[in-house]
Amino acid sequence: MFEKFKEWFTDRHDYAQAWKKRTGGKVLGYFCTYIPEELLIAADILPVRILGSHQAQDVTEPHIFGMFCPFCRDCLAQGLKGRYDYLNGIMIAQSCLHIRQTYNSWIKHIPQEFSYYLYMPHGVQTPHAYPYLRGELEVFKQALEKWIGRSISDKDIDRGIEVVNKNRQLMKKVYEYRKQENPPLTGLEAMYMVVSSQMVDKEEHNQALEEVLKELPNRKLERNTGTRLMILGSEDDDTEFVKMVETLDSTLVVDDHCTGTRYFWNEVEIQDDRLLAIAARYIDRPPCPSKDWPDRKRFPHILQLAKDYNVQGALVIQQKFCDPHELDMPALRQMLEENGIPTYFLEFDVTVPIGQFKTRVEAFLETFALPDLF
Amino acid sequence: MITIGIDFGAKNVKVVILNDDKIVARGSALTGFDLKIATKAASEMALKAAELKIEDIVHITETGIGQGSVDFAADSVSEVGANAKAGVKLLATARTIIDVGAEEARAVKCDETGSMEDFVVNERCAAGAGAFVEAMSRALEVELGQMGPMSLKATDAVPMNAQCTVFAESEVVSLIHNQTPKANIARAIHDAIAERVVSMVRRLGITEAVLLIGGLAYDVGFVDSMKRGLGVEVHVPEFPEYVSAYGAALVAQERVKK
Amino acid sequence: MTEMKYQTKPLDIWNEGKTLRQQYYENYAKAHERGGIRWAGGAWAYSAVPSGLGDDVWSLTGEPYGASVAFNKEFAARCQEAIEAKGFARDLCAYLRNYLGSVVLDEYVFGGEFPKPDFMWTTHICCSHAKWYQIASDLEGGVPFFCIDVSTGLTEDFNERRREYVVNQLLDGIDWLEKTTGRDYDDEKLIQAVYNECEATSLWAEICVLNKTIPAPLDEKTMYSLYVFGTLMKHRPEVVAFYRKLRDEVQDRVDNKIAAVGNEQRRVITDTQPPWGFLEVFRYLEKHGVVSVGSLYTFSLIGAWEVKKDGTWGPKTTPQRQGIDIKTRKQALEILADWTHARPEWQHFYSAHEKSDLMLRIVREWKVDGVMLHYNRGCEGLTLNIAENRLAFKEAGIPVLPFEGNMGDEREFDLERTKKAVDSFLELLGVK
Amino acid sequence: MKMSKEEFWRWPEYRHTVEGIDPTKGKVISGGVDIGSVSSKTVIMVDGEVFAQSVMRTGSSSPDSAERTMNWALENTGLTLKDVNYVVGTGYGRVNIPFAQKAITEIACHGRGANFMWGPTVRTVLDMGGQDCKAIRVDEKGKVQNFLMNDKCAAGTGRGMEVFADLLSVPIQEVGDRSLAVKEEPQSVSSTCVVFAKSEAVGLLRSGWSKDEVLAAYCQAMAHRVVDLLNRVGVEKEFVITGGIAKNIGIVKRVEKELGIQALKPDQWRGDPRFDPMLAGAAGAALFAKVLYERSQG
Repeated sequence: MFEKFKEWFTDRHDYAQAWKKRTGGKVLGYFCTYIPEELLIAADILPVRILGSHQAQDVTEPHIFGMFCPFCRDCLAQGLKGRYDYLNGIMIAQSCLHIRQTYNSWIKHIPQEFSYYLYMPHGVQTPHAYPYLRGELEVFKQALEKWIGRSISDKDIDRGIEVVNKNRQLMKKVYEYRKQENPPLTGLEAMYMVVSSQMVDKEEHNQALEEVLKELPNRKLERNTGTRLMILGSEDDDTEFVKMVETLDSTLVVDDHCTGTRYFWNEVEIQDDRLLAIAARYIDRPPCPSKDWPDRKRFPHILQLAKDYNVQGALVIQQKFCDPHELDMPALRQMLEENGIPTYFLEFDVTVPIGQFKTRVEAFLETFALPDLF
Repeated sequence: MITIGIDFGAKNVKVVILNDDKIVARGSALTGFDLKIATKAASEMALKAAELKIEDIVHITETGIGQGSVDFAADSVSEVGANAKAGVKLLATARTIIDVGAEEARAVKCDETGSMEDFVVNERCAAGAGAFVEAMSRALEVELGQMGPMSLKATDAVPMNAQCTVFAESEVVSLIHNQTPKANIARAIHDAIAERVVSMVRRLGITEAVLLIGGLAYDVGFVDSMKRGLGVEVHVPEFPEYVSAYGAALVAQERVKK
Repeated sequence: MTEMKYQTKPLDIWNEGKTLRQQYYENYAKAHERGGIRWAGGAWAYSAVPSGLGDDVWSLTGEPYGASVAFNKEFAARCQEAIEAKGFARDLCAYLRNYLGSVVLDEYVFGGEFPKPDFMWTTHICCSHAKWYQIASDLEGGVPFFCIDVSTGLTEDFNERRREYVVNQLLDGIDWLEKTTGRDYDDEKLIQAVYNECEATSLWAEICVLNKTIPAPLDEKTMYSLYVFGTLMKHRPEVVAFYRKLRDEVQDRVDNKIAAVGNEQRRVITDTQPPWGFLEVFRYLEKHGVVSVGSLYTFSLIGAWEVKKDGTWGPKTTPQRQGIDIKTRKQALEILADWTHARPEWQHFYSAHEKSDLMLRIVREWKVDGVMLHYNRGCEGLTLNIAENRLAFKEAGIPVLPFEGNMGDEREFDLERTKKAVDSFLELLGVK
Repeated sequence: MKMSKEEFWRWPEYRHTVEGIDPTKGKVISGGVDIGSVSSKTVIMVDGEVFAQSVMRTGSSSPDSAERTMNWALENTGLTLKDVNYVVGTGYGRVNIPFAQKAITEIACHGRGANFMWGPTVRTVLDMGGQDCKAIRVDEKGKVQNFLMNDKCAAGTGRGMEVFADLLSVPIQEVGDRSLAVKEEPQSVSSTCVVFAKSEAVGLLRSGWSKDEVLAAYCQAMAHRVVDLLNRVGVEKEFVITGGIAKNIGIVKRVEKELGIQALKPDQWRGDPRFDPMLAGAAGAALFAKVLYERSQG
């Protein structure tokens, strides 16, 4: 039932090139999920999130200092190895320093027809962020129009908003099923679903979601749900790790990843000023920690997720050297543990040593699930 | 004119005696206990082989020593400086000389006269290249000399984390426990080091011809991994671990002529 | 080593600088005893703005405090272990760990307990900035904390709308300051602070320009202890006076050919904050007649620059010299925002080649032979794009030596390894 | 040209049978097999008392190592594998031990084993193995309350020590004592990671530091890394150290000094000097095996 998503996830490059041939449209690679997808769809562009390949590589050291996160180096390696040569353009919505460096090296060494650095504000808790981002989206829209050689009408934008909002609603409905005592889908399948949405045509993705929602009610998995876990932290599209965790008599029932709920949790609320509506959606969405100040808005949101999906424990992962998440980590773990949710911390690299991590996760599960042998 | 070059490696002290442009003797001793003893042992070994006495030596230059004690020799030269000088002597077309020892790895770019144009040293996360192979040979219960030949018999390339030797070690342990064939593990180990060394050389830029020196150049598996990683032919001179000492001896001659 | 070519003389103003710095840290610690108030924030905070609350308002800027902790190796190790025991990662900003460790230990590096600020006032441009004071606020029992988002891009992009975003936050900030401290805000004091800040930062650039001369009147390791006042209180009159006096003394050294390094034969520049242990490497370089004449970091972390009519880099013309008479609060904030967002040291947050071009300009105009890039594990903000900067120097044929270290956590600086790399670099410069 | 290579990294393997226990009289014979990244250990218990044990180097195949260490433990005890009612496997290679009925992680086993070896007052267990180190908090029954394992930069403690001993040509058993033979503690080398510490320490050797000072600097760096882990999990008395590195007095003393807490010595409670801290994991596994067997008999 989720094979389609897995296929899109695995053959992302083939899909994008086939889409180009089929539609004659432009494909735009992007970093970080604060980019306004609504406008790109309005311009008939296929937005494709650039992710790593989880393979050791030796091409990025001349460009990025080794102590920057493995994710930003892995992403740059894909560009330098020519795996994204089919992209017509590339953009970034400003968030953390590390991925910004990947964008800087990319535009310097891999020629692009179109490149754009969107000054997404960090001050998402000041009211002045709304008019500011609205202004930035206006400038971005003009740059898009110049690139595609036509204007983007309000009707186009409404269609863009409608398609992306629908995708968000449908994915949220699928996530609802994960609240059940024995969820009819695994954490791995959910990851394939959400991440594939970041790299394929949203209308096709919506159709696939509709079909899944038809079959989910009567789907029964021949596996023991076991311990209900939540997974939080930095960018994480490591399906190998998630697969391993769910072989240890446990299930990942919910997450707070930008490859998960943070990507689709809130919708654009329709209003006349379309750009302001889009700006508000990205300012009010569950924030990346680099923007979560002066107050920590993430924590009550995460606690609510943990309660709604009645989570028993939390795996808190982080890309090595990832400052935004490292800075939130102590307070986040304390908050969860004070609310009765034990946590275990893991540091990710470009490849994850499954042997060692299996021991750590298994031992974590033993602390509250081991039969009484004492 | 007879000069001596001394190279203080992490594991071994190497000595080369040069008569004009002919290497007359080589000597080596475990750095182990004490630098003075090790240097004396290595020099005596070389002098005996060349049937010479210390008095016959016109000038001694060392390399590999920090700015600390320079009391064995008249002066010192950096390893990359020595490698550049020796590299072009061993292979006239050599323009990139890569030196991988027990602890450190470095590379130098030079012109046809052997003068240095640029150099790189391994990043901290990539330290311990040579020692890593030895530690892993114990884990695989394979004799160190066999690690290279075995890795050439690999049937599959197992990718391994390239950023840190310690973590690569723990991944090897996982491969052992998943019964991955030894040949494939041996290759994964060599590829892991080669990736880090190639990563460093890319900072320098790869200008042919490439010469690989240092203790690990004996390991045919590592040389093969380096060829695949760099994508160019990799030349290995005779006695690769003596090249820095040979370079120091050459520099000693230049300094006397000046 | 190499023979002396120029006359050298220590700086007369040196001790005056030391006392000025001691006073700064004492003023903060004793603020309450003297009936004043105190705030903590980043060195890049709009430090001129809290001055409107009165003349008895003292600050403690985090990064220079982190550097002072790092200088005391034993105390720094205790701070780092204290904050790491609370679960904070070892690869976080070293200044942040030193500061927060000092708070957790409740020990002020200059003696006594850690003086708790009345409020926190900072800006956010690097990932650690806002979170630093969000965490400090928790650790110190909930100190009120206000932070302004200044991540608005390159100077050339700082248009009307982006400036309004910053100025609106500053205006909200002033209302917040009044509410938090219960004091009325005096726009006159703000205006005077803006004039001071513009003059002080322009003066520092003027001093750096004097280092274009051969021989260089100042060496970079001395400049570290001089530019620091710009990171403490660039809005204070004492700093303006100090920099005026320093400018005159350096001008005098130039006129009388007094060199920082008597045997100067090669000139280099560096980049990012140095590990304290690196001062020994500077001395080693000087033995070989190699002097560091500065860096984009020492020049423009606080210096204000503009391209002059003749196309070279010089001090930014102050509002005073442009004959601007600041009347209102909003006008003062707009001028301060334009002045602050023109800082060269902020460009690399958005573009790799902007910084490379700035550094190549310094190599040209300061007649530099080689560059030493500190791949600083303690500060990801300033090492952003550093590898691309290195490539730019290689393409321009300029010898460049990257070396690894950490400006605030000496456990990560291997002096022996660095000295060996420096030896090879000196061979490359044809000095050894 | 390679001189006869004395292997400085090799440590002594051994087996042992406890006198005065007759296994045939026992109701339950349970086994614990701990296949670590560097060493493989087996403990055979009769009704929860240690009867036989073996410690050896892990080979390149874990099922092999498991069989060899189990057979060596059983050697001339009169028992064969069939006589062992229940076996629990632990450690890296726990998943492919053919004759183990259940696999439990080394964290739970070291927690239980430490409780068995040093008694119910133990609250904090530091297990420093070949590849990873673990800081474990246990209750009075030895049940794990909370634990932390090293992050990447602190991995390779045991193996790192072997490589270091070999690099400096110092027999591994002597590293601890020699590292304490220094007049005063040298200035610490980087403790960010064992590889940095090693390359930095070797660099110091070449710039004139004495052998003992370099060993002291390395042990100190490793102790820092481990204390950092302990502080994060929070140390509560009584504190014990298990795993191979527990035998390196150079590390143990420095960890104790920095923590300000003394670790209970192995012989302090059981009065039996042969209770090797390396066997804590295998002992814990054998105790779990006994309970699991009794539970399976209903």
